[in-house]
Amino acid sequence: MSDTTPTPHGAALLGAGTARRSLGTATPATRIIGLLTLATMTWVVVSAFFITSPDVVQGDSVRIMYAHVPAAWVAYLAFVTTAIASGISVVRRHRTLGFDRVAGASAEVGVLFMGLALVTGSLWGRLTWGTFWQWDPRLTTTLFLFITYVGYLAVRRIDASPERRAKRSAVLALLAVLEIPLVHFSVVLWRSLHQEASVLNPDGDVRLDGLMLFTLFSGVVAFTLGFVWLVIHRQRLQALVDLQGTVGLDSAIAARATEAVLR
Amino acid sequence: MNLPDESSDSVIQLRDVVVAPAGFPALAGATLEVRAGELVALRGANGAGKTTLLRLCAGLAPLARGAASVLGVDLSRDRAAVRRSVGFVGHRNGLYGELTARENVAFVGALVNATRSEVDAVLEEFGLGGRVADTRAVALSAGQRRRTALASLAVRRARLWLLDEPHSALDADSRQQLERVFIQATAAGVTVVYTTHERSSNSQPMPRTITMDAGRVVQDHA
Amino acid sequence: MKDLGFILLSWSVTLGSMALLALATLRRAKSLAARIRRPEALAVVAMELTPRPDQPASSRRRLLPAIIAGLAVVVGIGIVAIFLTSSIDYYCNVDEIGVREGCDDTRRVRVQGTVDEGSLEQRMSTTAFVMSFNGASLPVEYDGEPGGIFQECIPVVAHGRVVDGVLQATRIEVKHSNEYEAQNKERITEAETSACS
Amino acid sequence: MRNVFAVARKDLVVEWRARLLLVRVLPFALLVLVLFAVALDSEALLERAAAGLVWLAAMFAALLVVQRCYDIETADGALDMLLTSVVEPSRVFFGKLLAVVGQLLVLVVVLVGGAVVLYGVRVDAAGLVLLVTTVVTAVIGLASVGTLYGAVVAQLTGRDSLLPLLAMPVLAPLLIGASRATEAAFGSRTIDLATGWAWTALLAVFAVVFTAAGAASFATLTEPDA
Repeated sequence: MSDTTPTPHGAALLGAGTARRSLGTATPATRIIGLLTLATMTWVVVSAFFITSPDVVQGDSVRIMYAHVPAAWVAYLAFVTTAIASGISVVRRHRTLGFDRVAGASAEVGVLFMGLALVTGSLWGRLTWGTFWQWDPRLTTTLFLFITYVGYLAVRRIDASPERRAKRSAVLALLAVLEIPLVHFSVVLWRSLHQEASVLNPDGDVRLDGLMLFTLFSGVVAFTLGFVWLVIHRQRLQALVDLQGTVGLDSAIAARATEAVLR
Repeated sequence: MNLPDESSDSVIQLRDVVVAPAGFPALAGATLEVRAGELVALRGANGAGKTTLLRLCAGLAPLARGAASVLGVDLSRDRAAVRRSVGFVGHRNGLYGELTARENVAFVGALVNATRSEVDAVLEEFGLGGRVADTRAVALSAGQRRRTALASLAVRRARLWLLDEPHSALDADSRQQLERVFIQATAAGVTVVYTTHERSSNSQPMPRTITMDAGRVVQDHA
Repeated sequence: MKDLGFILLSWSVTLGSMALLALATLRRAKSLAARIRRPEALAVVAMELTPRPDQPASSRRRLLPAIIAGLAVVVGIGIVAIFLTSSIDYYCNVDEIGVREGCDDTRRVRVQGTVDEGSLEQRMSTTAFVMSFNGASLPVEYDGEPGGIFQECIPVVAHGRVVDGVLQATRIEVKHSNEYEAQNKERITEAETSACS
Repeated sequence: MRNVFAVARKDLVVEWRARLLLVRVLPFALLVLVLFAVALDSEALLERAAAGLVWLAAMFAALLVVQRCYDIETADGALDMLLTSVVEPSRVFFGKLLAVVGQLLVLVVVLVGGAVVLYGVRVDAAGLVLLVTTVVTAVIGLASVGTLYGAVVAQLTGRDSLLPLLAMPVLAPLLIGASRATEAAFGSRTIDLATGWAWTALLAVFAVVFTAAGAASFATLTEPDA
């Protein structure tokens, strides 16, 4: 059982880097990440729409793949990040709230990307399978994963002390991440309508055409960069909220002191 | 289990403690020391921080700032150890309504491996013998419920009792019985800290009275 | 044209929601930072943070998560119920019909196989074709026109009941293989010869 | 161990005296069975879906039992008493788990009986062994997930709706496994006994994982903060 550290005073909460610049969430590093995201994303869109050719069987609908696969990948990455940050915040005795903020920010972005993977996958399914949705192991387990993390965010949003929020959500995140292998291998375990993984399949063969593979790969890079940018900004946003609480606490203590003197 | 340091008789030591559940400083820099065997009444208006101070000492509320140690254990280090050694009764009694007075005490007894005769002896001592012992907690009077909760602390042999508003909703008779329990307990070396919102009382053993306001200790009369 | 619409929709939803989240984050951070920097705003912060312990939390903040959670629960119950009843159709390969337990002709099955080359026929509103897998074949009749990229030489999953050796399908889905190839002339011929061999 | 039994015994006595299982949870679960029968309205379909419906009803009822097992601690502030006592949190978890398992066993036995009467399923000797094993492992899994997630939402606002939201996706594999194994035990033609036993093994793994997770995280979850 670990006790959380008292919240540090004032701007120290945001770390050394923040004290130097104005209070905000952008730094030169995040600006570079942001620009890189925009550049790679532009290339992916151009390549997905104009440079790559249609697939032999799927035709043009393969162009959805270049958004669908990276979105799903980033969602997994986000949920694993949440689990790792939560694990650290449980194990460490002091200054755990920073890791809790990273876990929360990462889960928020992960839920967005998982939702995008479901929407794009459903549109792609209508074009190729002829159906928006199918109660198939991969699709169903993915939906369960999505709901699990919606529940995680619901627990985080509840009015509780930051320490209680951190503890309970950390346990949830560590349990939820167990579902990810189930989702990924559901295609192999059960017979499924969803195709098996093309790149990360057990045989190690890559079943993709050269330029298509490159476009998909740059999609993964672009989406991952976007994820990093979003998580950094969102966790700093949460830090600002917590800072507001600390600064508020300082003035509230002062206010209570005058309250006592006046009486 | 961390036992209190026998060489020092200081049971509670608080220095400039701040406790801020949900950002509001319920305790805004309180300082207090309580010695073993003392009977302490915490007085103050609603929102003065009495309950929070009790919960802090019981290891139930996290320390935001300041230094606090209870029964020789640093609260910022091992709240769980503090929790295991103090006895706490909130404004609700913490009883299971469907269980009888005896079953409630016996449950706590079972957690510390107390024997059946020990449980019966404690019940007798707290005026809960006979038919009262076999009455379900929901059907007991307010005073009997309060005494059942205190009997649970006694059967655990807790050396520090932290009681939130133990006098509330009690009639004159029950108050007297409660005060008799306090005399017995302090005589046996137990430290009793309780809160009350009454301005003054004619309690028989005059407690050391501490007045709180706006999250601080403002007056201390031994 | 439907294809293009869906593709554009996919991409605009993806990029749009990412951009929205990014902008919302920046705006919120800006307003928060402004409040923390201005001393007079801090008083407001202190005021906001002064709910006495006895005061109940505002009902809106308690109600909203409850409503969201309630909706999600209803959806969850629906999903579990549908998944349980839907997976009753047993999944079989063509060569397992009548052989493997559960794939007999008394119940609804999902059969997986490849559409035989030259077997596709449109009779009035019915679509008939033969599907095979691992050397065994099964004639299929489907009332209507299968959607998606249904064509010959493609793996499909047909839902239905086997009556007198013919699968009366109520639903047909295309199972896409995990191979992706760019479309160009040599490859098309290559694919056609290899797909039905 | 004595602490574990003390907590379990206390929970069961409280539940028995309150008669909640008898007057609310059991009728609710049986009502679910009856409503499904009315809604599906097909003998053949019912016989095939019987196993799944039994476990679906069991899951809904289990969530009620779990809510209740934490509500008895918060009704009169007994949780503060339990926390400020000498008990190791993991022992409280095992005690509560034991009490929930006990109640759920009664519940599932009644539900299976209901399926036999209402849905006309038949169980032979070999099927009975599988059925008993499945019920025990699945109930332990159900109870461990329930007790763990019940602790996650205990004392939070909106916990009534949060618990199903959190527990349902986790329970889905258990629900599928238990339904398949029970289907095999009911002598369904779609699934043989050997496959049924394989699903039961999966259920056992599930139960072990979540019991261990609950015991490990209970202290963190019940750490008081306000």
